[in-house]
Amino acid sequence: DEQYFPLQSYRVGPYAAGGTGFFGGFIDYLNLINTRDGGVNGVKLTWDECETQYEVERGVECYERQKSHPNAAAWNPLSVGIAYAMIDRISADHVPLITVNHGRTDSTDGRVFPYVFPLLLNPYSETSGIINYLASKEGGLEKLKDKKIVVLYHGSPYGKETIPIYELLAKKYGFTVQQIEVPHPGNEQQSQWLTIRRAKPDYVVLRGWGVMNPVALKTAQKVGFPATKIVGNVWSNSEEDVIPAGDAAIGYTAITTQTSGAEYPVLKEIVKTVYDAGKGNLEDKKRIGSVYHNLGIVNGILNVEAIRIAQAKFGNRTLTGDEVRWGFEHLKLDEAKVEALGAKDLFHSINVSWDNHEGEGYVTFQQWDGKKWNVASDWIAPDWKLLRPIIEKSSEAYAKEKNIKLRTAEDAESATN
Amino acid sequence: MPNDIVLEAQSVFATYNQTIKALNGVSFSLRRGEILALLGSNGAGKSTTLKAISNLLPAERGQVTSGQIIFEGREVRSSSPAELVRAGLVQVLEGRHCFKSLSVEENLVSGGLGRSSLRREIAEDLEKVYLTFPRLKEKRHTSSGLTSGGEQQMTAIGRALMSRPRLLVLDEPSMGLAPLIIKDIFRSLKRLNAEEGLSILVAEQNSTVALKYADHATVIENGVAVLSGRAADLRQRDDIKAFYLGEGSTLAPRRPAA
Amino acid sequence: MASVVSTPVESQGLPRWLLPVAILAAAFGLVPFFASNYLIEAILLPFLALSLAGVGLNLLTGYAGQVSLGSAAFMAVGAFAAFNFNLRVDGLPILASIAAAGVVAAAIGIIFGLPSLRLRGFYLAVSTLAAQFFVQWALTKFGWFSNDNPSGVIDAPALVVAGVDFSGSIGRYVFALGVVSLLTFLSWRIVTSQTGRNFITIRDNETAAKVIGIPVLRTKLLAFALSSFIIGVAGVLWAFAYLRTVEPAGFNLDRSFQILFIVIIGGLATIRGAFLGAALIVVFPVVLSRVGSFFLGDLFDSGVLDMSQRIVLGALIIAFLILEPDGLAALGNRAVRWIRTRLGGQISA
Amino acid sequence: MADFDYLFFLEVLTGGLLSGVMYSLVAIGFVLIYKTSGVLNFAQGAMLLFAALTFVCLVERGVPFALALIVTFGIMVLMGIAVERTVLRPLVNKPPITLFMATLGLSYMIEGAAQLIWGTQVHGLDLGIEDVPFEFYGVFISKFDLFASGVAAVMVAALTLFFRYTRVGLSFRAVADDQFAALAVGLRLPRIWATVWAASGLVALVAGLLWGARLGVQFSLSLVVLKALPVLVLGGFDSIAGAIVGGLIIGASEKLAEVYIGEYFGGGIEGWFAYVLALAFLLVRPSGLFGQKLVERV
Amino acid sequence: MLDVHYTFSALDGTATLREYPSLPRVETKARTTQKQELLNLQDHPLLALDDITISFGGVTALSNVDLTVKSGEIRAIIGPNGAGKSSLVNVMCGLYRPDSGRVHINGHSFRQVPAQKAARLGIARTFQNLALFKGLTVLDNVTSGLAFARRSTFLGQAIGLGRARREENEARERAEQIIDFLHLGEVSGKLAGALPYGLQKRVELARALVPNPQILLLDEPMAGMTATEKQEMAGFVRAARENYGTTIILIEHDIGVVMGLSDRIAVLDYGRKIADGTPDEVRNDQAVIDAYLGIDREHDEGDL
Ligand SMILES: Nc1ncnc2c1ncn2[C@@H]1O[C@H](COP(=O)(O)OP(=O)(O)OP(=O)(O)O)[C@@H](O)[C@H]1O
Ligand SMILES: Nc1ncnc2c1ncn2[C@@H]1O[C@H](COP(=O)(O)OP(=O)(O)OP(=O)(O)O)[C@@H](O)[C@H]1O
Ligand SMILES: [Mg+2]
Ligand SMILES: [Mg+2]
Repeated sequence: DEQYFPLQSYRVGPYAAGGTGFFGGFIDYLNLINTRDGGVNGVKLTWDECETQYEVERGVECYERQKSHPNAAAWNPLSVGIAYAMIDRISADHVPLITVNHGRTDSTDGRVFPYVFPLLLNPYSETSGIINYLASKEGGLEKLKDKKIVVLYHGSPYGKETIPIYELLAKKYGFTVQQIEVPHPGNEQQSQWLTIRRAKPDYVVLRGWGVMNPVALKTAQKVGFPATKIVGNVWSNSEEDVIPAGDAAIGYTAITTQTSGAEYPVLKEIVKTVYDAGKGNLEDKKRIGSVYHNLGIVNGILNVEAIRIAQAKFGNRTLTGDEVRWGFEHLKLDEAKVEALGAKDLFHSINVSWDNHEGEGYVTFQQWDGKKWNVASDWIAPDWKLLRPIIEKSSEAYAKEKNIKLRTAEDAESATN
Repeated sequence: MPNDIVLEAQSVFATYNQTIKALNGVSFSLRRGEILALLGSNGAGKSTTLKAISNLLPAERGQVTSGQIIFEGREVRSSSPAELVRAGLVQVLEGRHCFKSLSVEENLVSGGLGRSSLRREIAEDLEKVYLTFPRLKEKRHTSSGLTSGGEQQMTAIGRALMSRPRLLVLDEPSMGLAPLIIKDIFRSLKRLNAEEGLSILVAEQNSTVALKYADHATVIENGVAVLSGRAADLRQRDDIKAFYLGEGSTLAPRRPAA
Repeated sequence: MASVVSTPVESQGLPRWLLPVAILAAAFGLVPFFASNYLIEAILLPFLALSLAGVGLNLLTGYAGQVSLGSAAFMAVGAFAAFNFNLRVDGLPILASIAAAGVVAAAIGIIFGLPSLRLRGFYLAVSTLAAQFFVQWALTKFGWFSNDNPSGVIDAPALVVAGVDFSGSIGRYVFALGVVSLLTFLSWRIVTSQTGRNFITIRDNETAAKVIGIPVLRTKLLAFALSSFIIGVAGVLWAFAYLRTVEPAGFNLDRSFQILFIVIIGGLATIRGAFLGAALIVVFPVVLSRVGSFFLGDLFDSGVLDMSQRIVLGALIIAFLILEPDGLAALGNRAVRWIRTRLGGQISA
Repeated sequence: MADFDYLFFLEVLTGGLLSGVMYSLVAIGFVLIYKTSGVLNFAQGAMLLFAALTFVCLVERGVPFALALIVTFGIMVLMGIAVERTVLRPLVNKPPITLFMATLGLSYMIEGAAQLIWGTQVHGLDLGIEDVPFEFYGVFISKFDLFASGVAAVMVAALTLFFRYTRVGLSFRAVADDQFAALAVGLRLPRIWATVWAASGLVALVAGLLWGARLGVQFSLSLVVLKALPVLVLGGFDSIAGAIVGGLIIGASEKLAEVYIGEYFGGGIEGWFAYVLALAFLLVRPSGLFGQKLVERV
Repeated sequence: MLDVHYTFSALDGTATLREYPSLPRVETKARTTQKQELLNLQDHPLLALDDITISFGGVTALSNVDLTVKSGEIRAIIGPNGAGKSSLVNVMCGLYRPDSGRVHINGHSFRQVPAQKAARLGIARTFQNLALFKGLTVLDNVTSGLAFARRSTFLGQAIGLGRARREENEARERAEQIIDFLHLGEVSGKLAGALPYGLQKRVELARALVPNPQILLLDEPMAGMTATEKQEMAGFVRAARENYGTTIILIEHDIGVVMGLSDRIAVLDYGRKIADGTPDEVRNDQAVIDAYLGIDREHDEGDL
């Protein structure tokens, strides 16, 4: 028996650094399970990679190519564009699509999107998490009143997605928010930062992407805005985002769902069983334990555990995509379980249900000291209750547009072979 | 005296695009200090022959498929056009080909650059060219693309002279020039020919002039050299008179004693 | 006079229309029954959409001689316009939405074509980048275009024409093929008519065209309009028939270059060149990547393979340009001629 | 406008001018090649990436700074020669669009090679110049930007002098005008092209280092050419002085536009504003500020 | 010594000058009435330049040039290189705008002739430097000469509506007639750009002739041709005038051809008109001899 992971990876092009880290971590973890445990309950994990260069149509080509392979467990493209193009297709093919930390916010609603899982975090909860963090720094949500926050966002749909949420939270907590766009790709930000300096905000939230991040930090330094007052979002939180900025990044903080570092038991095991055996995926060993690598590992844990949970119900054999979907919908890893997996403090916990596909992930914040990230906060919970109605409104509209019948809990319980 | 031969073409075949045959065996030879005229009607292959001599065919997607062209003992195809210019083989292209955005004087200077002349030499040569073509001196600072057709032709010839050629190849130099200027040019060429031993190969439609100044002539038809001989002899032939000189065009043709 | 070694393709043997008709018959009659899902979804659909875009750009660049680097923008305009027509005008048939989208793209094309009245060559080419960036910006900036989708992504509506649903993969293929065939046929008619010749006259010699009385300005704008119309419809196919969901970022500069590649590799000023070029540009990377991962997948990771493919693709493009600057279409002609002469030689021998 | 913040205006202006110089640095590389081939070299961005990546990886492997600089330059020269041999020479006398496509193919190859050899990681690059602002009459000015401007000024001066006082400039223009005639006149196209490509490799190296220090050395470095294109259009494709002046104008006006009129459009207009500005300008002067006018008559 | 290789076709009969077929007629009403008028207005200038001055950046290319062209005549303009001949033609067809002076054409008076409308005004021209559409076949080049008269839209042409089809057929037919007339039938399917120079010139003439223009401006149509070919061209020019009364303005450096062909000759030098008259008058004008013709050929034979 075997369970297959089609990997639409990208190791070339503008986002190669993220791709190599993430898919490296994912593969390392799958390797660990195979080598150490002989697979998941005897079911071997297999995979192959198809290069997408982060381009949608290459992702689609990969999808069509890889889907002919039997026993697919789940798709993990790590690209919003590709994920979008796959939603119709995977819904027809009944295989789950995992968009960890990214993807369509309203796909959190499992009633409308049975096969899509934006695990751990979606853009809305991310926003709420950031505001909660800033509040904790100020000493409580009520202290946010009359504070001024600037959001510097990437000029793309991704960057703009959270604009209404910031507005909403600003109204709710009484702070002012100014949202400033940086045109893609973001290699010039002089005017934006001059505007920021003039606005004298208490914090700047950086909702960046790729090269925009180091340039933001550098330009902030250039206009004399302190990095300690800048908070990055989940796509502005990697080593690749700060290293090019050099000293300008010291003191910069960013949100994350998984901490960096190689000290966690699961990473040590990976180093021991995978890298020391010469099977490690990262070419540059220094990148072991980096943010993207650890995200890949966490993603591996989530995928593998979903299979394990589904096996408990359907038997220790190769599962169908729909059965794996069931596994994801019962993916509950509390802190004890996370510790048992050797990932204590690597990530907090997850609690996915048939209608909540995000799983209420906790976030934490890391600060860059010029060499590495240091944890700078406790695990923080976003305000899920506040966000849920907004998400449902959006997903219901989608359901209406597409004539999708809302799924019920019973529908979710059954899984086809 | 084989050494006496500056340029020799031996049954040259050439095609464009590997499909269009333009030359089907052109042969002729040119002695040092001589003027050879190539005659032939439209599309006969004169320009192609000349481009083959300067090894310029590849740049027009053409190639010599067989045969040899020997310039002073070397096969021209194994030298780059620039090396040929440095060796003294310079061509005035059909259709002027001035550097349009360069001024007339810059065009002329560029001819000197081709053989890496010294500044002083360039200045001297410029004066000589201006002496031959006073009109150019008046226009020296005008972009050559804006000058008149004849002025462009003068510029092109002047530019070639600037590289102090030993074998000058001219493709229809008289085109678009006023009669007086044509006469001037051919006279100057003849003078250079006489004084400095300059060898000249000229393709001309204006056969009257060509045959008048040339020592020898070769007639090309359909890419084949069909007739060659001393210019004076050719001038006497009725068929040549009829066809190329336009004299007594209704003369009954006579078969040659081949 | 020079003699051509062998005769042109058309002048002997089978009638000219036979080949296109045979291809069309196969495309409509055989492919839907025998092609795998992979072939349709991953190869044929993008091939059709890009071919059509190539045909459109060829009108402008190949025939009228105006280089444009903003084709992807017009694809985007087409896709988003069709989406909005379909969404906002109740009961508008899908074909009408597509045609209307083409018209919108044509209108935008005319606006961005205005500089061509003064600019030439690379100055014009670079100025068309303004369209590329402006359109992408506007579509991202104003949520209205994507019906306020938080991610700026549009989803394709069902493709229902006269009660028949073309939303399945074969259906979308047939739909796209129908649209492409129709527009290609019309384009072919146009380029062989006086309008097409007018395009070429302004490409080859604007002054002469002006003096013989060809309305230069009008012709240029017409070229922009027609080309943008077709590219816009190609954008609709890309969005509705192929990907089913697109975001503005999908129509970026790389796409514009891809279309330009198609036109030049295929052959400027030939309609079939656009198809040959698109075939090469769509199929070749896929073949390379499949062959690469099949033979070398165990030795190298996918990144190394892909970078090597990039190098190979670049080298191939250069090699093509050197071997046959007139594009695949000309290369094809030459091959056919070569075969004919060989065959002919054998038959007569 | 009593409350107009002049200081702020001045600051935006200065920042814009300094950014503009950075654009110019990239634009000059284009100019060099346009001057001799009449084409836009689309591989300029890839060359920039390649040069910076090579340099930074050499330094990271312990090669001393100066040596790395020399070695990288050497590699760029070799690349120039190789490009001439394999691409330009066989494509002599072909229409510009063909050559343009070839540079696109070239950019694929160079990008592929760069990443294949040096990997796809993101590198930081520290040139040892502090990027901290100092205050000058209330205006913050970045030392790094000043340094970059100095480098640009030196480069422009050197190139201008080179073109003015050597005859090379003349042969460049001749080659760009009519390659066939240039061949016939005896200009050594191979040598000229190789020189120019090597020179633009040097420019790519300098621009790559300065931009690399700003952005980090990574794939996105190749995108800075998009900033240089409107500069080129404005200044004229074939004018070094134009590249500088164009850069200053574009830099300043794009920043001022973003700050002062951006809000009316909802911000983020920098991406296209430069192009629209350049376009508007071209309608008045179709060959840019300093570009050679198209010479045509019948 | 004289070597003859292979065959020399100039010698076997093919070289004799061909008989010229008469120029085919286009049956249009406008044409016949015009012809009627032409007969009546024989003496009125069809085209007149009135005190034309034009300069380029300080260089005066034409200064105070007057010129009249009578309907149906062949009017030559000669002069040294750079005298302003081409500029004069460019003024006539609207490519140049004179600094001062006016152009009168067929009763209309212009400061600058609208170049776009020149074809409609009945003006056609050829260019000194070839200006063919290299990417079109000879037939298409010639057909394009009639493009200005098209009234069908691109849509009509694409779908093939009645009018579009009719226009297309008429234009083709007319173009083919002209092509036959100029002996271009053999190359009619070839791309114009690949033809030898001389033939390209002839294609240009065909393109100019095809709309059956009232005024035909020829800027060195015979440059780069052999004597025979020149005579052939001269024959075409003459035939065009003979058959239609087309008024022809001819720039040419071959004095023999000019003298034989033209009714009146204007001579330009340094932008001024230095002589104007019949061939005989011009031939013997001392100013013309000094500036352009030089001393007679026979006399300088010796100083070679
Ligand atoms: N670049 C080219 N591509 C294709 N065919 C060409 C090319 N140049 C010339 N030819 C063909 O080669 C043949 C010989 O042409 P060539 O130019 O050598 O003739 P020519 O004797 O110089 O004629 P002309 O007196 O008109 O200049 C012609 O039939 C012409 O069509
Ligand atoms: N567009 C222009 N810009 C600048 N100068 C021009 C322009 N047109 C013509 N001239 C100048 O005007 C003068 C006359 O040129 P024109 O072409 O009319 O001469 P031409 O009599 O036709 O000579 P040729 O017999 O050599 O063709 C020339 O000296 C030319 O340089
Ligand atoms: Mg010739
Ligand atoms: Mg003239």
